[in-house]
Amino acid sequence: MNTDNNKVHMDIAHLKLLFKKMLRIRRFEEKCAELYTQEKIRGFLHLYIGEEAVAVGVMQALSTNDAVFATYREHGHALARGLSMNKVMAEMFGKVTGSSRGRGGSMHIFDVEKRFYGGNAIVAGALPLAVGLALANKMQKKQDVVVCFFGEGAVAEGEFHESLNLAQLWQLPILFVCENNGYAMGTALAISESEQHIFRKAQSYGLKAQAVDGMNVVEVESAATQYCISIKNGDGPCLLECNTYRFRGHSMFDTQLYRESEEIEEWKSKGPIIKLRRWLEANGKLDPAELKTIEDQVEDEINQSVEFAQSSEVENVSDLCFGVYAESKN
Amino acid sequence: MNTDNNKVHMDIAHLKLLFKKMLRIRRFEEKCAELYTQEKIRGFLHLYIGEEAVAVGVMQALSTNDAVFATYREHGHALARGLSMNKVMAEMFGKVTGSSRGRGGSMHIFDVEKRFYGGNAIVAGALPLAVGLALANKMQKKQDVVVCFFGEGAVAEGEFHESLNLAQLWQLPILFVCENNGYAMGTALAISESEQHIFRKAQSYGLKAQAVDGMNVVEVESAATQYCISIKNGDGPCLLECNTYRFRGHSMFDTQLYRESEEIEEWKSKGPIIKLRRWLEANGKLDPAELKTIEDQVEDEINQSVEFAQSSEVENVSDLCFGVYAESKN
Amino acid sequence: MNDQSITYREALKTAISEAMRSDERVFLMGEDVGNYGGCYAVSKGLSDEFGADRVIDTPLSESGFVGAGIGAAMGGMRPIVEVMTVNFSLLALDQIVNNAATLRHMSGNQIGIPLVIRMATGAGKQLAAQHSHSLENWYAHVPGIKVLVPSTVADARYMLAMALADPDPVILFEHVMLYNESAAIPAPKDCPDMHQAVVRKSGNDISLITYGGSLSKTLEAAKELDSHGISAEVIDLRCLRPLDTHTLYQSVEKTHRVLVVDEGWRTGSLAAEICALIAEDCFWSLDAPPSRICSKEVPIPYPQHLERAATPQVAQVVEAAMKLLNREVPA
Amino acid sequence: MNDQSITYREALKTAISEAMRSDERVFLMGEDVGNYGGCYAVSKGLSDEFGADRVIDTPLSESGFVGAGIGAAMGGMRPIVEVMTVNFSLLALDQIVNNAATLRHMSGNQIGIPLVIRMATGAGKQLAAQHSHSLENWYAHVPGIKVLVPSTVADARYMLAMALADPDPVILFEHVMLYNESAAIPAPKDCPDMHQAVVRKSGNDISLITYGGSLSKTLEAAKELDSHGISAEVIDLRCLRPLDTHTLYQSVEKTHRVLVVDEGWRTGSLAAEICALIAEDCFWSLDAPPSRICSKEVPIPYPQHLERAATPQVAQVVEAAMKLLNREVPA
Ligand SMILES: Cc1ncc(C[n+]2csc(CCOP(=O)(O)OP(=O)(O)O)c2C)c(N)n1
Ligand SMILES: Cc1ncc(C[n+]2csc(CCOP(=O)(O)OP(=O)(O)O)c2C)c(N)n1
Ligand SMILES: [Mg+2]
Ligand SMILES: [Mg+2]
Repeated sequence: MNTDNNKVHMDIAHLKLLFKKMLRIRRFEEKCAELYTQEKIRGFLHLYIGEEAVAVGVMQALSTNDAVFATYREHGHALARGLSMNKVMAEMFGKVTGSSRGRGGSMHIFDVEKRFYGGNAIVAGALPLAVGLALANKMQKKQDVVVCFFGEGAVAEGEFHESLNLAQLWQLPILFVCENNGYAMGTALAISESEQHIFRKAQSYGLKAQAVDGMNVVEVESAATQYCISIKNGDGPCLLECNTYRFRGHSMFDTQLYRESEEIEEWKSKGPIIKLRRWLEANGKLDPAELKTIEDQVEDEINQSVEFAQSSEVENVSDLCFGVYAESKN
Repeated sequence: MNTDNNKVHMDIAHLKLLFKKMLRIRRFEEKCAELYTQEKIRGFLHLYIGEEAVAVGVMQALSTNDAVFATYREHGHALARGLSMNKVMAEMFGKVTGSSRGRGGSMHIFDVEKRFYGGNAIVAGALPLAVGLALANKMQKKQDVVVCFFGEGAVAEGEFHESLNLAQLWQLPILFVCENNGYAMGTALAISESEQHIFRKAQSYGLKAQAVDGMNVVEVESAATQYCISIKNGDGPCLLECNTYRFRGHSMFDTQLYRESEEIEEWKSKGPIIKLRRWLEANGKLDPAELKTIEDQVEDEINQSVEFAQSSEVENVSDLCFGVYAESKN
Repeated sequence: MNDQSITYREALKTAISEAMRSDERVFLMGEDVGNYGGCYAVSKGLSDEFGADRVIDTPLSESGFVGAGIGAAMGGMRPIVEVMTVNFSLLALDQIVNNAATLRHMSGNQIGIPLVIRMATGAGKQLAAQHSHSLENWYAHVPGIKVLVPSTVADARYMLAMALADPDPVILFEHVMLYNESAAIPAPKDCPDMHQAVVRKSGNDISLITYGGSLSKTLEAAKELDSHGISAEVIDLRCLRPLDTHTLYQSVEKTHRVLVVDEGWRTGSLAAEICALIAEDCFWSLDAPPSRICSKEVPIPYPQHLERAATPQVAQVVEAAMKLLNREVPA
Repeated sequence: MNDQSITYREALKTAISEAMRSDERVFLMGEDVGNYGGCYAVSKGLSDEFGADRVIDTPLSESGFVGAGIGAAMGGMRPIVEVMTVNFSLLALDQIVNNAATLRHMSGNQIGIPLVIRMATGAGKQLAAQHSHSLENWYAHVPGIKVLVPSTVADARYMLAMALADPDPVILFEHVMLYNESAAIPAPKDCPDMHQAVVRKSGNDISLITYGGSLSKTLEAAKELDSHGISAEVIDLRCLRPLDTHTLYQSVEKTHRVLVVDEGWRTGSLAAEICALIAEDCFWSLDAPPSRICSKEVPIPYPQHLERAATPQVAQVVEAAMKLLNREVPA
């Protein structure tokens, strides 16, 4: 993607890239769901299916030195940020070759080289951290942006409030991305917020903020790009509210009593991947052969990652306490 | 004070009552400062001097069954709410005749009969409690209002955010009163809030909110009265921002390096007591004799309270653990 | 009462609905207790019976809604507040410690907080370092609150009512590995008072003291010890604050040896308190050092083999007990 | 170094300014550390020297700014975060326990948090139940962090630099009654490593183990015991996590008796951990039960006589020590 006079130009190649990135996440997660039922992946597994446009769109706007904080629903973010799929899959398996040596599992994927700071399973727990990293950047006169993803459920936590105030007060280089999928577990937004427009809440702290269609990857990318430019420009923090939906349950345990299947189906028909695919197809830019090639490439990568994870070793029990402190036995 | 068609009518007698109530707090606190230097009162002592119009104005709007939560700067609130001065003074002395049997001291004055729920020394710590009491009222279909006082410093805490959201979401009968005296200890509002109009912050949650001149007791009373009517009417929570100033340091330890004495002097000249006295005098409603009578009555009451506190007993050491649990030795 | 088996989860639900039916001041509040049915499905269906006004889904605001629970208790209600897990309760700890635990004393006994806070605790579900910890000992440290740990289905069934009848704040811990356990329920009169520790198996050679998720492991270890000819007494603390030292001391006076099994991290664990108490008060009865099996000092890791290695296991208990009795440990 | 006396407060300030001068990554952040000069006046004047960008006055947002300190440490800075008192630190506990303490392990050793958090602790100033508690033991329970307690002016002067040099998060507790204490400062090389416990007075009859605000009381008690012909050894723990058990055990092997003095509430106190450790590991050396003097289990009350009664005092230490030695306690 090129930006010119703060305007975003999308060409077909770029759109296809976005499509492939989203598809890669979708297929990866579908595989994870399968592996979960096979008990290869354990613990909690929170699928990002339906929300891929948010991670993919936002990550497009970032440079190598920008940093990312995410939630427990972060496989998509990790992949979009460029972590190796092998490492991510191995982490899901709890293997020593995983991105966190298997210690973290699906909720705690880290890759400091990619400036991917997890993977936080305390709702709103990463916001203050992201503020702090942005403060460090500012103090060190770095232009890098810190992006912090969180769900709309996190907005009710005191940490949201404290973090937005600090970020704006100190004019920090941070982009807050609210993934508004309408539910926090089984709690609909109307039950958790008196003001349901999250971007308006952010505006009340003085942040630049807007809501976008989180099912439209192009819209997400271009809004994130504008904001990152503004942030790097020193114009202070921003918040992007991405309206989206998760097609699956909150985690693999969720029986989804709290919503109607019609609602799910309706959102599915507006999904980010199908939307872009249809547009490309309708405009004659994606033929079945090419689609097949993409699907095959994605499938290959996923199969390889499963193979890699399966065949990897687990950490030795004798190294249980590795990494509790810096000096712990390596 | 009478209210009629939601309009407040003030007559001279009422104004004099307000004047006396404020003066009573002022003189009480001046005495406390003196007693503190004599080491009769220990611990922290946070004087309310300069802010009397807020407590007095708001309390006027309340009925017997309404409940009050305050901060560590709450002697004024306690007196305005109608606690016996003897009990309050004895509490400052740590005597068993004090409102909290001396256990709490200046920061923890309680009187459940007066529905005065303290006295909380964790900044913003009382807000969730007040929300809970309002919830109990609502669940029990009581029309009573819960009033919660806090400083503008408390607004940055996550508890402010969580409490306002809950109150509005659940449409609770609660009046938040922000005593905006411009400083949290030595931290000026501009250093602590990106949005410095507290009432606007409240509006962003959907609360009815406004700012008033906290040095004008009439203005405070009438705004609080309107809000209490609205709340009792079932129209949801409100927030009243009272702009005021503390003439003394944060506590008796404060050397006040963070502000200029000119600023203090300027505010003093706009003080709530002098303002009302001048108005009464200018309109020929308060002659020196009457003023002297009021001053004398107040002084008498204070002297008696000191006498009472001095001559009271302290709790037996053997009763140290009284009141830790309900069944603890009485 | 019949003797059909029910699960720990169902026992809790029965207790909650019973309380709500019999006392209209009782209500349930917490994240996802209503529409979702509770993160561990304890309250599934309750909102159908009692409505959203008495089974209140709160926003993600632990400090706010726990504080609101305290305030509601001050206002005459009898709230049951669910915090999903003890890990998240840190966000509400200020409200619990600085308000719930202090208000009665600080107000000179004017204010009571008849509040019950339920939370899940413990490891075993591979939920890693932000979802698996056991901090019951922290709560047991705080004067002004009481701490209960139902470790059997029967206690899950009856302890809540006792907690609700208490005039002070009670924290109730539910170990995540217990929810699916099932058992038949005794008559209410057979459930000991909530303040009492209970001898779950009597024995003469060593006292194994435990609570919560470690009880079943400890009982299993006791069984194995039996097969080695060692008669272990197993005590379930049930109430971590106040501690029923009488029952503990009685056991130690009989067995002269004690091993505490506790899923908390070792340093500063509740097990340390038990060992310290026994060392202090039963010193002359002891024939061996008071000992403990706790979790390793590591944030609980995700993979199953490491999670197991981090937390107390049956084999460790057996081995430690045998060592204390100077028996050779079988390979 | 000269041997002029300075106060504990000045020692801390010197340590902070020295660190800030020598390493531009170091900064100080907290409520009122700048314009006000610190609630206990530790940082008075520092903002004049270093400016508001390195002596950052934060809003009242404990969770927010402690979390921001963690994030800043991740970002290459060396933050010193001041939380006014341990009582308020409950608001930041989630950040400390669930982030600072876990991130290194949870990320497979990728992330380090070289962060120092300073906080005041303890009673003695009649600040009542929301300002007077001691929760050092809670922090000492948590793997992933370290806990230091400078109880002398020299330690106040030198421990901060050691804490800042540590690659992991360190919590530093300053007892409120120490700020005005003064003493001459030794040369830096004479300050033992932060992980070491130190024998503050050697003796043969009993080991008195303590830390923080209780050290001076314990030393006073030891002096009084001397006058009764009892030679007490006084050990200052200094580092509550990890514990220097070696020094403790050495002392107990010599004296065979131990009394722990700890201002925390008794149940689940750090003193319990010390007693448990010693009971477990030095059992056969002990000639008397390991014992402890702690605070009474009550939210600290305001009046002076009750505050004193609630917290450990010299006379109690003397009496308990004499009892452990079977000496008659003088009336
Ligand atoms: C502090 C805290 N409270 C509760 C939970 C349990 N929990 C995990 S995810 C979740 C819902 C969060 O919803 P949202 O922020 O909207 O993110 P989403 O899952 O929809 O992506 C809850 C309640 C938690 N992990 N942390
Ligand atoms: C949670 C918490 N943090 C810090 C403190 C220390 N403290 C006491 S009062 C205060 C300033 C509060 O300012 P504000 O809310 O404006 O009230 P004011 O004192 O001006 O009336 C601070 C920082 C505290 N008591 N509680
Ligand atoms: Mg959501
Ligand atoms: Mg203020």
